[in-house]
Amino acid sequence: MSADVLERAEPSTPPTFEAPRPRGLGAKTWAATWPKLLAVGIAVGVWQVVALSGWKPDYLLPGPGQTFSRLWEAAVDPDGRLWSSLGTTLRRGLFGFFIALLLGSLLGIAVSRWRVLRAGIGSLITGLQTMPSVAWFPLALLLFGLTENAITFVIVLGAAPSIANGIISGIDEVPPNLLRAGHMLGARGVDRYRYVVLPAALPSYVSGLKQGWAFSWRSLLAGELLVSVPGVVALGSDMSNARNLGQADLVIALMIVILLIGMVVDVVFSSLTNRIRRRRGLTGLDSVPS
Amino acid sequence: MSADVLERAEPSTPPTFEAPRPRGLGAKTWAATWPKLLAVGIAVGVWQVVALSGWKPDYLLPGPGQTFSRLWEAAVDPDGRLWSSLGTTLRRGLFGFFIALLLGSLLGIAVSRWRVLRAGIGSLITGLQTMPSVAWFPLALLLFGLTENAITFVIVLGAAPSIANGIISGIDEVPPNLLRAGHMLGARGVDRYRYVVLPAALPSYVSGLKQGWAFSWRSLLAGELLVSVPGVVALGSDMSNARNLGQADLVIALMIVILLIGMVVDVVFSSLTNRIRRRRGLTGLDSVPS
Amino acid sequence: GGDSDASSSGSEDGGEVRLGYFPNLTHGTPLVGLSEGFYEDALAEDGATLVAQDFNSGTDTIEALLGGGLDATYIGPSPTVTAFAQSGGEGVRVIAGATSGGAALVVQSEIETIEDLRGEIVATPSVGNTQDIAARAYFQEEGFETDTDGGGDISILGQDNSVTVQAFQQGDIAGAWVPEPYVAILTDAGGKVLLDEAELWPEGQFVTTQLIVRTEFLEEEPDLVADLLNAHVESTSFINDNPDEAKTIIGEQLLELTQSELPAETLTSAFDSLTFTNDPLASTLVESAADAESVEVIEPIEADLADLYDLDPLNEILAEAGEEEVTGP
Amino acid sequence: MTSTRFLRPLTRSSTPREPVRSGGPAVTITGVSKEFGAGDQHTVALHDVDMTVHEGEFLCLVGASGCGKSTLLNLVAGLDVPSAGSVDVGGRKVAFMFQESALFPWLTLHQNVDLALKLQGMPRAERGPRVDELLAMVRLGGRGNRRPHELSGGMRQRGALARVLAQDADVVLMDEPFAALDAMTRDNMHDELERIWTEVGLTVVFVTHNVREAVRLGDRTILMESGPGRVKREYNINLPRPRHHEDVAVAEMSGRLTEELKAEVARHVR
Amino acid sequence: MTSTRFLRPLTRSSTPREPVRSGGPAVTITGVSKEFGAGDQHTVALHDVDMTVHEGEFLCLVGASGCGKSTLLNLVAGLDVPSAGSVDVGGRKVAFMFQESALFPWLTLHQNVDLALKLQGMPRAERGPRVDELLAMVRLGGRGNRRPHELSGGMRQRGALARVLAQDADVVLMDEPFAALDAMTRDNMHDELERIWTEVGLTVVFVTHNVREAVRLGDRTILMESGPGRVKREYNINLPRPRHHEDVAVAEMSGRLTEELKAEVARHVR
Ligand SMILES: Nc1ncnc2c1ncn2[C@@H]1O[C@H](COP(=O)(O)OP(=O)(O)OP(=O)(O)O)[C@@H](O)[C@H]1O
Ligand SMILES: Nc1ncnc2c1ncn2[C@@H]1O[C@H](COP(=O)(O)OP(=O)(O)OP(=O)(O)O)[C@@H](O)[C@H]1O
Ligand SMILES: NCCS(=O)(=O)O
Ligand SMILES: [Mg+2]
Ligand SMILES: [Mg+2]
Repeated sequence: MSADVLERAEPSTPPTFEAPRPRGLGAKTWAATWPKLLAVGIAVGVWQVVALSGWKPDYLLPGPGQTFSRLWEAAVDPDGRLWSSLGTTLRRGLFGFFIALLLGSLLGIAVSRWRVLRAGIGSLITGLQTMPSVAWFPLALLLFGLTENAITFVIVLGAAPSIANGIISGIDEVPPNLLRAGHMLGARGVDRYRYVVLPAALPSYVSGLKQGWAFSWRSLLAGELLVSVPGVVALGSDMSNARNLGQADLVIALMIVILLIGMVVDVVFSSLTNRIRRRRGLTGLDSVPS
Repeated sequence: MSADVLERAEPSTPPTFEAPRPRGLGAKTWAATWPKLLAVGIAVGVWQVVALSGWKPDYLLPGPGQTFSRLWEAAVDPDGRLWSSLGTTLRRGLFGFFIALLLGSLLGIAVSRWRVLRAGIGSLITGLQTMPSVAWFPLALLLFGLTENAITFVIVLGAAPSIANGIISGIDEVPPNLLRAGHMLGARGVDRYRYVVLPAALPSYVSGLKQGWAFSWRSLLAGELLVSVPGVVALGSDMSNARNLGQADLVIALMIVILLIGMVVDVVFSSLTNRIRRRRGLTGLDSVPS
Repeated sequence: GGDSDASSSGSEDGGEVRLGYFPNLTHGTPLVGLSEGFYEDALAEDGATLVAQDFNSGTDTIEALLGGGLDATYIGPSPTVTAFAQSGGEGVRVIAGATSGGAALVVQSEIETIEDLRGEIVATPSVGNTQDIAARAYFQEEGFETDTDGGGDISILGQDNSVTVQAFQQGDIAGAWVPEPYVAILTDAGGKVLLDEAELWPEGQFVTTQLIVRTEFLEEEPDLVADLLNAHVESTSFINDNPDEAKTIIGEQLLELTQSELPAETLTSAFDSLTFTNDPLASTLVESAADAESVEVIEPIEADLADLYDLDPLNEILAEAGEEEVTGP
Repeated sequence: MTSTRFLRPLTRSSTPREPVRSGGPAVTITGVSKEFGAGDQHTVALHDVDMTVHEGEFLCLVGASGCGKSTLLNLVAGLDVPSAGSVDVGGRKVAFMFQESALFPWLTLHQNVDLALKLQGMPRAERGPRVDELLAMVRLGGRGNRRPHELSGGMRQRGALARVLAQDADVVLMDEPFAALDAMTRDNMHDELERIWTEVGLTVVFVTHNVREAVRLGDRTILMESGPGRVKREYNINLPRPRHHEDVAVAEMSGRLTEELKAEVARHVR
Repeated sequence: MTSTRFLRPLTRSSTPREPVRSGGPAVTITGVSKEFGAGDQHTVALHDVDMTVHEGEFLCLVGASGCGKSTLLNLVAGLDVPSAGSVDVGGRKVAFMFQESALFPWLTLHQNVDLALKLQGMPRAERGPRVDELLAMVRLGGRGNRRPHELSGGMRQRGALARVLAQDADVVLMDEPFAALDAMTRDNMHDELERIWTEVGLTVVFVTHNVREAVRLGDRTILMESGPGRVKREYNINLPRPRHHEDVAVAEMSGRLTEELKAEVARHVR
């Protein structure tokens, strides 16, 4: 009925520790880069093989060589037309996206906030989201005439519903225990959104913004066919002209440009969400051994 | 140092209870319906006022009366053109969406699963998503000629990246504790996805599908504006013909049809996510008094 | 329609005149006129400035014009008719012709006769477009049935010109009834002209592009309209007097606007099939509209197409210049 | 409820006084029932519960797992509405320390506590020192820059305690607040909680499974029975304060209470 | 590890036998350290921990909140990798009952337990009765159709226990499994756990803050010290089984152990 109390050796002094140095930036960058290079390598390789195989004539399917030299020409062209097209389109895209961001977020918050609003127009948001951008052209022209605003209008109508839906679903998935904790802390009304709902919904919101950006950008390229502002060149109309004149190499070159922009946008948004997620311990599949 | 033990009256027999009857279906339906009716009422009212104000001539901005009678005519037209267009477009849309669903989900799972794949093509997915559908037409025609498959191809390329991104972000947000629990239960490899990752990501995945549907549908209508398959009528080409022939009332009528379809799709997806969420106790803002 | 918004009616003192055109060979007149500064110079005399606006689609252009976002534009006959009919004969007026000719039915090399097209696909730019109507009317006359859904003896598909070019190159379609420069592009791609639309018209002339204005603009700003017409006539003369230089200018302008360069031979061949003229060839438009009704692409037009034309200002200018006057339908 | 209340220093060293059991009711629960679900999911969590918590009282709730304790606290907090009956807190400000910690994962520990102060309108300059004081009190000084997922289970619970105390509420509901703490740390927390309760005149409703803890802290302990949850008995704990977990009197009374509870629970165990 | 192991009935009434303390090591922890973060977030959670858990042993871990107990279990479970040293479980199947329940919210209670069986390849026909048996054992019979959010905190913990037992692992890690249970229910769970441990010959590593619980259940108790987490002392609990929570011997030994622990902890409290 008595215990053997086994005494163990006791370390004499508490040990001291040094913080480990974080992993080198170079190694990190390389780990993120080589798979991309490999992917590009494979894609270009396959393309080259298909092109060389003579499956289709090269005016229909130009090879990488021809396309890249066309892209290079356009890039180094002294009148810088590609760059100014790109500049115009990016500026419009960003501007439209930010307006859509604003309106979409407000709309999403409002709809998630008021049950009646959700019942009334919740579904309309998806309805609007499925409307092809060309359907808005007549209205855009009526409201804004031939101005950049007409393009912005088309972008906003294309992207805001997606952003609204993103924030609504983010808010719907906020864990109830956090909402309840916030409520008990006295976060009501605007404070509830500011301090609880929006921060909690942030990761899904930000990853939803990628969808919003995609909608903006696609609406924009469609919208640029609608209005060309005099003296201003833009990617959307360049693309349509290249298509109309059957210049397959230029079409592909412009597609590459669009892809690259999309990828840059992805890197920005993804690193943002990753940072947000990691800070709150949402390490996804990294939390388990694979 | 002693306690007053206060004895309280003890209920003689444990009470029995009847389960409450669930709230009437009628009342529920009505609560979901009246705000929609009100919203439609307001929208049509404003439209009517603007139309009556003579701000724009009615051949540019027809009023609701004219538009709805046009819609009605089209709906009851004995040759059923509207219905067959609708049928074609819906069939294409659903078919393309399901293929996109399949490919997008597999792609998303693969990218979330393998770190190298994510580093290699993760950003490409968003890049593809931002590609306007028209850019794919040359390739679609090369691969499939002037067939329905060309249209399906464009839908899939338009929607699959969005679906993939949706599932990736859903998976990234699965709470680590559930992943770890699953791991300890022995859910590895495919089982991990089947029993843990996918069920956990389901609510955000399903609400992300709305975005995927919107991309499919818009790509589809954009595609139908460009390409027609002989002998087949479709909503997209009807829309473009109506615009080309200056039939503003028909354009708006078709927009209403598109909106309605989008809203029906929303109701389907939303009720699905809501059910999924409620079953797991994610009651969103309903969990706190407002 | 009433547009009381001063900022968009564009003709205050020192105001703007907004002129639309397409970056397209058949719009050689505005391309040359803009490049040479004819429009700016003419408008400057009335203290107005020019805002030139390029478009990709007739539909958008018409929506912009009727909506008050544009004062005048170069455009093809079918959008003109659409706008006129849609607005109950109110919205637009043709004030001059610009181009004639330059449309043809191009077919794959193995097609020898119209009969060979039976059961095949022929593409047009879009349902109800000028070439589409010409195609339908012609095939109907030749005894082929067609419908707007692409059914019938010959499938007529209205589809984007870019799709047509590729589909033709791939052999997915047997032929296409298209305007320049697509005639030239398709011929380059191994096609041949089975029928030049010019053969169907008296003297081989039919309207391809014309200058139209908003009716309101015509009524409120006769001086500015006269300025536009002066520049227009000057540009037409320039092209006809210096065809080689004009061709070069047009080529440069197109490259500037579209970043895509037509091969020189294609440009030349297309250019040569066009006639630049101030005559709107009104009767050909009226006939085309009648064809559109008869092939049931459009509903019967209630307004009188004679009201579409207001050629007096043009004729005044032509008279002054000692050129032959033009007539309405 | 005045805006200066939270300025009252917790570290003020005052002689311990007897609890402010003014006798006025702070929380009145009358005929409360709570049901969940329908059909074969139907559960009666609470049936006809009457309970009064007095102003300044420290009330402990004990009862079998699943008997409705958390449900009852939810109703008092206003987070849920009773199926029948009424709950009245007379407009008092209620704070709630949940059974699971519910710290905000996007905020550091420091920011979590700070937010509670900010939401009461405390000026920024005063908040910093106050947060540090609270964190030191729960023995988390120097951990303020950690996020919840970087803390151990017991640390999160202490963080939640600091956040609840930051709220400076009139009524504090605590749902097994110290379940994840080792004996030493728990004793510390008991001392701190008792001190604050005495000084500030809080009303506390404290759910625990640890009878010794109830005897250590409470003025009164209510035993709930389950299936459905009802008030079964109540016990006044008339031991003088300060008490200690190791006091013989505390141990003895805990023993007696445990016996009684076990007997009660055994009679009704489902 | 054979596929028939889980068929062994838990309800088989066998005479309690002395624990299978074969002496062979089931878990060997050698020189393990674990650090988190960098810069001013840097934390040394464990430093140079050596520990052996014997086959069939019931080992309890006690220590101050935040001393690294959960971290250690994570390392044994293979959910995390040590910064230094090694952990060897000799290919044994390890089950883990987490400090927070981690039931799957998309499954009912029944399905949660069922999944554990399914993932071991038990045929469907056998699973149903087995799940019912396990749920009855944790006193949740009839609650199988509830989802986790419809259960009380203690019910969720018991559900997690049923799920862990369903796994039929060789080594079971339990992180404060009974912290949210009332005394009665906890005693029941103790009895059930001890019975299964005895019958099946499990190896158990059991984290608790309740010394009485450690004495009630364990063959051996290890005291960890914090800042950073290290093994401080260990105590053999040489009391004969069956033991009961209320046994005088258990109470007495708990008292002594508590004293020692407090003294230890007090010396190193941060
Ligand atoms: N949202 C809910 N839906 C359905 N049933 C619920 C819900 N919340 C609680 N219950 C049920 O109500 C009863 C009381 O639960 P409660 O959480 O109040 O118990 P508790 O006394 O806090 O138990 P514990 O000590 O285990 O935390 C339980 O049977 C539980 O299953
Ligand atoms: N993911 C992490 N990131 C950073 N620090 C961590 C992490 N996990 C644990 N820690 C730290 O490691 C130490 C040990 O934590 P652990 O959870 O193992 O404690 P514990 O002994 O289980 O405590 P408790 O009894 O409170 O649950 C703590 O200081 C904690 O802050
Ligand atoms: N009409 C444009 C369609 S989409 O590319 O924006 O989807
Ligand atoms: Mg509870
Ligand atoms: Mg722990």
